[in-house]
Amino acid sequence: MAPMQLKAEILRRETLAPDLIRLTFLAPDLAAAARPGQFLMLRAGAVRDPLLRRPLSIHQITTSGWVQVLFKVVGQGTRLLAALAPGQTLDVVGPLGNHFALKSGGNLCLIGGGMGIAPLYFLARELQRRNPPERVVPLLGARTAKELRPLADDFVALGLEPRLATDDGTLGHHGLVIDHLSELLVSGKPWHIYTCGPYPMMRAVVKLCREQGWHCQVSLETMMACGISACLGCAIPAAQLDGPYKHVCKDGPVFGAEEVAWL
Amino acid sequence: MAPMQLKAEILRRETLAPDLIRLTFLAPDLAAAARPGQFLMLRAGAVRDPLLRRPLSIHQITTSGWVQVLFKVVGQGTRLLAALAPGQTLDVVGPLGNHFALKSGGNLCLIGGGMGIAPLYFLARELQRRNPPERVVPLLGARTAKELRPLADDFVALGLEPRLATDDGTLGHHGLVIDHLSELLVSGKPWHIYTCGPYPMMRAVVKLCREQGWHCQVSLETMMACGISACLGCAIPAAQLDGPYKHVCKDGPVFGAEEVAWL
Amino acid sequence: MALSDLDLSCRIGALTLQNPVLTASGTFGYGREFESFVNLHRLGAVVVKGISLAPRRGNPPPRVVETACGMLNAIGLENVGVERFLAEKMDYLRGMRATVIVNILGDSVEEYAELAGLLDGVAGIAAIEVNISCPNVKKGGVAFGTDPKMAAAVTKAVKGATKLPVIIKLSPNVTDIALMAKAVEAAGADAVSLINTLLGMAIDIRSRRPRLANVVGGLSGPAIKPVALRMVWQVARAVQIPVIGIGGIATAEDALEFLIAGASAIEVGTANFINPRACEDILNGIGAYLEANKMTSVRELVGSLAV
Amino acid sequence: MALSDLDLSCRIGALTLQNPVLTASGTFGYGREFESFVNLHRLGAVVVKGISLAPRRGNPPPRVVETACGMLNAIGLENVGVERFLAEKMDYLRGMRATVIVNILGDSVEEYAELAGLLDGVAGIAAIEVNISCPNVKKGGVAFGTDPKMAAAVTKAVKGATKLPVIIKLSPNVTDIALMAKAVEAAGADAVSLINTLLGMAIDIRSRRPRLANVVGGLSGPAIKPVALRMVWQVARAVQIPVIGIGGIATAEDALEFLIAGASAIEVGTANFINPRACEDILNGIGAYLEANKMTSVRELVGSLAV
Ligand SMILES: Cc1cc2nc3c(=O)[nH]c(=O)nc-3n(C[C@H](O)[C@H](O)[C@H](O)COP(=O)(O)OP(=O)(O)OC[C@H]3O[C@@H](n4cnc5c(N)ncnc54)[C@H](O)[C@@H]3O)c2cc1C
Ligand SMILES: Cc1cc2nc3c(=O)[nH]c(=O)nc-3n(C[C@H](O)[C@H](O)[C@H](O)COP(=O)(O)OP(=O)(O)OC[C@H]3O[C@@H](n4cnc5c(N)ncnc54)[C@H](O)[C@@H]3O)c2cc1C
Ligand SMILES: Cc1cc2nc3c(=O)[nH]c(=O)nc-3n(C[C@H](O)[C@H](O)[C@H](O)COP(=O)(O)O)c2cc1C
Ligand SMILES: Cc1cc2nc3c(=O)[nH]c(=O)nc-3n(C[C@H](O)[C@H](O)[C@H](O)COP(=O)(O)O)c2cc1C
Ligand code: FES
Ligand code: FES
Repeated sequence: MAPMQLKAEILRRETLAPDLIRLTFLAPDLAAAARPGQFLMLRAGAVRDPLLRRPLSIHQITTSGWVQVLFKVVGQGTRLLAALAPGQTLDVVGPLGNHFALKSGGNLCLIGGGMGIAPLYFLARELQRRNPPERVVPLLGARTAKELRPLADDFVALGLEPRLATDDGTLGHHGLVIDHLSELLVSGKPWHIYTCGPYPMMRAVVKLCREQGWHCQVSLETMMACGISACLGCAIPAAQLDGPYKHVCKDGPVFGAEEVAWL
Repeated sequence: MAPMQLKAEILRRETLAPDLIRLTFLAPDLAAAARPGQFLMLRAGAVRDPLLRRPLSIHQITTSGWVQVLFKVVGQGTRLLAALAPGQTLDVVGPLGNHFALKSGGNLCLIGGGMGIAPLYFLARELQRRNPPERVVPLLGARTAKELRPLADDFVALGLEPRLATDDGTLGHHGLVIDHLSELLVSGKPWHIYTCGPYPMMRAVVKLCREQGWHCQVSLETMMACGISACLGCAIPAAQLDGPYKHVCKDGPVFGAEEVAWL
Repeated sequence: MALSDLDLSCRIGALTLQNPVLTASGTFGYGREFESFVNLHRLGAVVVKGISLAPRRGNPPPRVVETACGMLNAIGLENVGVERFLAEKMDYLRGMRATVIVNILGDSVEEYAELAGLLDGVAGIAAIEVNISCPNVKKGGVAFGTDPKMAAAVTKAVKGATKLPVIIKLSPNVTDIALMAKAVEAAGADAVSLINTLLGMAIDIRSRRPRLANVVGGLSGPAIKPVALRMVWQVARAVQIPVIGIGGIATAEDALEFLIAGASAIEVGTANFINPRACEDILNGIGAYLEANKMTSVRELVGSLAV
Repeated sequence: MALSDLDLSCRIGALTLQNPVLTASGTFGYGREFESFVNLHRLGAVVVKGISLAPRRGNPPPRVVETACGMLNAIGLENVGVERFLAEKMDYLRGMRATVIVNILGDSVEEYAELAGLLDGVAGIAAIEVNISCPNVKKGGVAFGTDPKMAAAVTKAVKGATKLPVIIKLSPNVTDIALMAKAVEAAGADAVSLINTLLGMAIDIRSRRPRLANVVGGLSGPAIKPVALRMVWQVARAVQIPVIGIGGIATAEDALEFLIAGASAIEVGTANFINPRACEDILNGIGAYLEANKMTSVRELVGSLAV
């Protein structure tokens, strides 16, 4: 599906936690085309500073043409996006990039850390349609309960049973989300892993998957100037280190763990 | 009075007409120090584009420490100022520049065009305290009634009787505010003129004053980078064309008409 | 007056472009990347990503960083190489009836000439733009574009190897850009385009490391427009050949400034990243300005600055 | 650790400054303009507006125009002249216990030397900063700062006329700024400061006239920071004398980038217009960074870039 450039009306702005924002906007064509794992390049308005669009994953779409993004306010770009009120317009380019391969059957595990959870919700919904809920296991981690609870609740509402972890122990396991992986190991079953989150988390997940021979799809982030494969700025080293670079906005953001280098 | 740099809380934002905004903010020290004709250098927040502060005249102050500016939204700087909501903070440097000399006695006429009316209101109030109302005659012009009426009403509320003119004839005289000057001429009295507005208007006023031998104080605008006499960007030619330039932010914004060149 | 009644055409050597809005090399991929945003055949020309003899993998990441109203890039001239470019990219562009200008780069005068020779006579290629902001490997890595003699040598070699119009793309990182322009004009260039990026740098104060793996990179975007415009004005007054203006052009107003300063055409770079439709928006805006100012040809505007 | 426990001092030739935060010439008046915003005695130094032998009235207006994250100025070096400067401005600065660096400019090598001589031995003047971005009237108006020989000649002449430390302020409008720095170092400069403004231009598309009466002007502000930082890094690696970093510094983070790149001190320019308290804010921010990173001296930071 070719990406489009459009002005979408903001329908809702929710502050899920301090600096954790969910924007809902109307973009039926985009909603119809979007697949889990894809992302958008967004701009709040015609400001020249910050200059570039900001990449955000597609968090959710509805059949009524609503699209959602979920993001943390970390700098000026996300601050301007967070300031958009219902009725204002959002400048959107997308859907961009490839998407998660949707498995039917097997044991599926979604491992999300922090804002990496954003694309996993869309993925979880699509997987849940194709698989019995007990076969779709989300492991979700964040810094603190305030951040994690609203996200976790959405997964529960899908009929899934997320295992939770927080850095400060205020919700779920006190520690890292990957600590939950031992449960998967114990099950003795082969798992298909989907993961998105901080690089160290994903690297640990990938290491375990390699040891266990599990298939693993990772969604990567990098600095992006264009998102549309024009600038070549989003290069990352491929598994074969002296080969050509991979480009996250075109070859990704979803990669098979074995395609890219883990440094 | 040395200028200060402060963050002031916005108390009120009024949209007097489309793109005509009046902001009220709390700045007791500033209010105590301000004199009619002085201006402020304002910034809505820590954006880098537009880079510079925006100069706006002091429109009104109250004994309770409120300060008002009145401005037209013409570009990005004023757009950002217009977007400030009550409770937010305004970044202020001021009061800056010299001020109108306040006359007690004589026949005083205030001639304002467009946003040039903004500083004249503060001036009118101070003059009205020192002089019988019938000796303070405001001539006010703007493009259209929508813009002029709210400003004119304020002068009426002071107990003055402004003569009005609009370019489109929707309020007062259909034509230029300076057409009202013939009334002053007819009176046969000597007048002391205060004027602020578009350059062609002020030039015409100054020409008449020179012919009649009336004293005239003009408030000038120019591009300003600093407003605090540091950049030397606000130069304008002095009456003596080959002499040193005048600097609007320091030598002005109020000048005796005879001090500056009228080109 | 409809846009179609306006004469927007401009001449670059023997080549006539239907309008003065081109894409800047390295910001528009090989054209196809923009197929869902822009009608490629409506553009003055598509200037493709810089092509070298052999494919290049470019610099390690991070390659881009945002700066105040601009960005730094150190892509390192990653490209598919001339062979794959001709085999894989040209068919599509021909099919779209795009006017194609191929931007080339090399490590030596000989490489530039060889590349130009390989492109000569290829159907659908309208002109060659020569990026001389590259290091001359044989001369200790000094950029061709910073030395009038080396720039002239590249120009001569390329002109000798092709019948296509040759545009020399000048580097702004020089003391006297008009001198550079005159040198390549004397060496036979059909046109000059400028500016390439300004050399810049950014540091991460937490890690105390450069933000770009390559340490330095090229600054582009609105931040550099004033410098670009000044250089275009200086060059337009110094040479007789057409000048193509580049640098921070994001709106029709920006483009008009360059035309008024003396550019016969302009290239849109970084703005494509932010508004993928930028080129067409700018084209429409130029048309609207001409109409509003009762001009029938864009050439009335070129160099019309009243100083 | 209190700010007072940190060693923020830096050396510029024989001169020790209490901290590395200076004001950039032309953006801080003669100091007094900022008396209600900044404690002048807290600054590393106040570099005053450029002074010439005779007073100058400067360029006609308009003199400034805003650009993307920057501004262009063509003040034209308006100043009161050295005589009035010494008679009217120095008393106040001495009274404030400010460390004063006088920025000088001239039309010829001789003028620079004469000025330096007049400042030599004046109480309260700590150093001279030489603005060489001025046209050499005797050499057809080429800027001193674009030619290593002319720059060296000015440096020698100034050094010969004063015992004060001499800082040469470099122009960025050159191909190789490290070469310029080496030339003035060899000629005896005690330090270099950079960058002065980048030459730029803006056009009003309605009137089709330049936005500055002088047509071209100097670009300053955040827009130029990446270029300035790159040049400071290049120069710091090329010379042994201290480097003072200038260009787009608006926050402590910006200043830290320059220090890490190799600047011993920095000057704050355009930012003073926007935040008149900028110098003190930056000074406080540098202190906080040193504390947070458990450094006791700012010199641990200077040139600490890991490339
Ligand atoms: C494909 C993709 C999908 C993403 N999805 C989400 C999401 O769903 N929710 C979410 O909260 N965040 C997501 N991010 C990260 C998000 O793009 C950044 O947080 C955002 O761009 C920061 O912009 P800023 O102006 O607020 O911060 P800045 O002031 O620009 O920077 C703050 C921090 O964010 C990093 N950053 C800045 N720009 C980018 C960029 N263009 N790409 C990557 N990192 C950047 C910087 O390195 C810095 O550390 C995604 C990133 C990518 C590449
Ligand atoms: C001393 C003084 C007092 C002023 N008082 C008022 C007032 O009370 N009410 C009011 O509405 N306006 C006033 N102005 C004008 C006001 O400063 C400008 O309208 C405003 O700065 C425009 O900013 P912008 O970003 O919205 O527009 P921009 O996009 O910057 O420009 C729009 C137009 O405004 C002009 N302009 C931009 N910046 C300045 C500047 N710094 N100084 C002067 N003109 C500028 C430009 O030439 C342009 O034509 C005053 C100007 C001065 C110098
Ligand atoms: C990501 C990126 C890649 C670029 N690659 C090339 C290139 O391959 N060849 C070239 O001549 N110029 C290249 N440029 C320079 C642009 O063509 C243009 O000259 C410069 O960016 C200034 O224009 P702008 O400010 O509109 O982007 C590149 C610029 C960017 C931002
Ligand atoms: C309005 C203005 C006037 C200036 N005047 C001088 C001057 O007289 N002498 C000088 O050496 N530099 C002068 N400069 C250059 C600054 O000192 C500084 O080098 C430049 O602005 C870059 O720093 P910035 O981006 O922090 O402003 C001036 C700059 C501005 C903006
Ligand atoms: S972000 Fe530009 S090519 Fe991927
Ligand atoms: S505006 Fe800077 S000196 Fe007047």
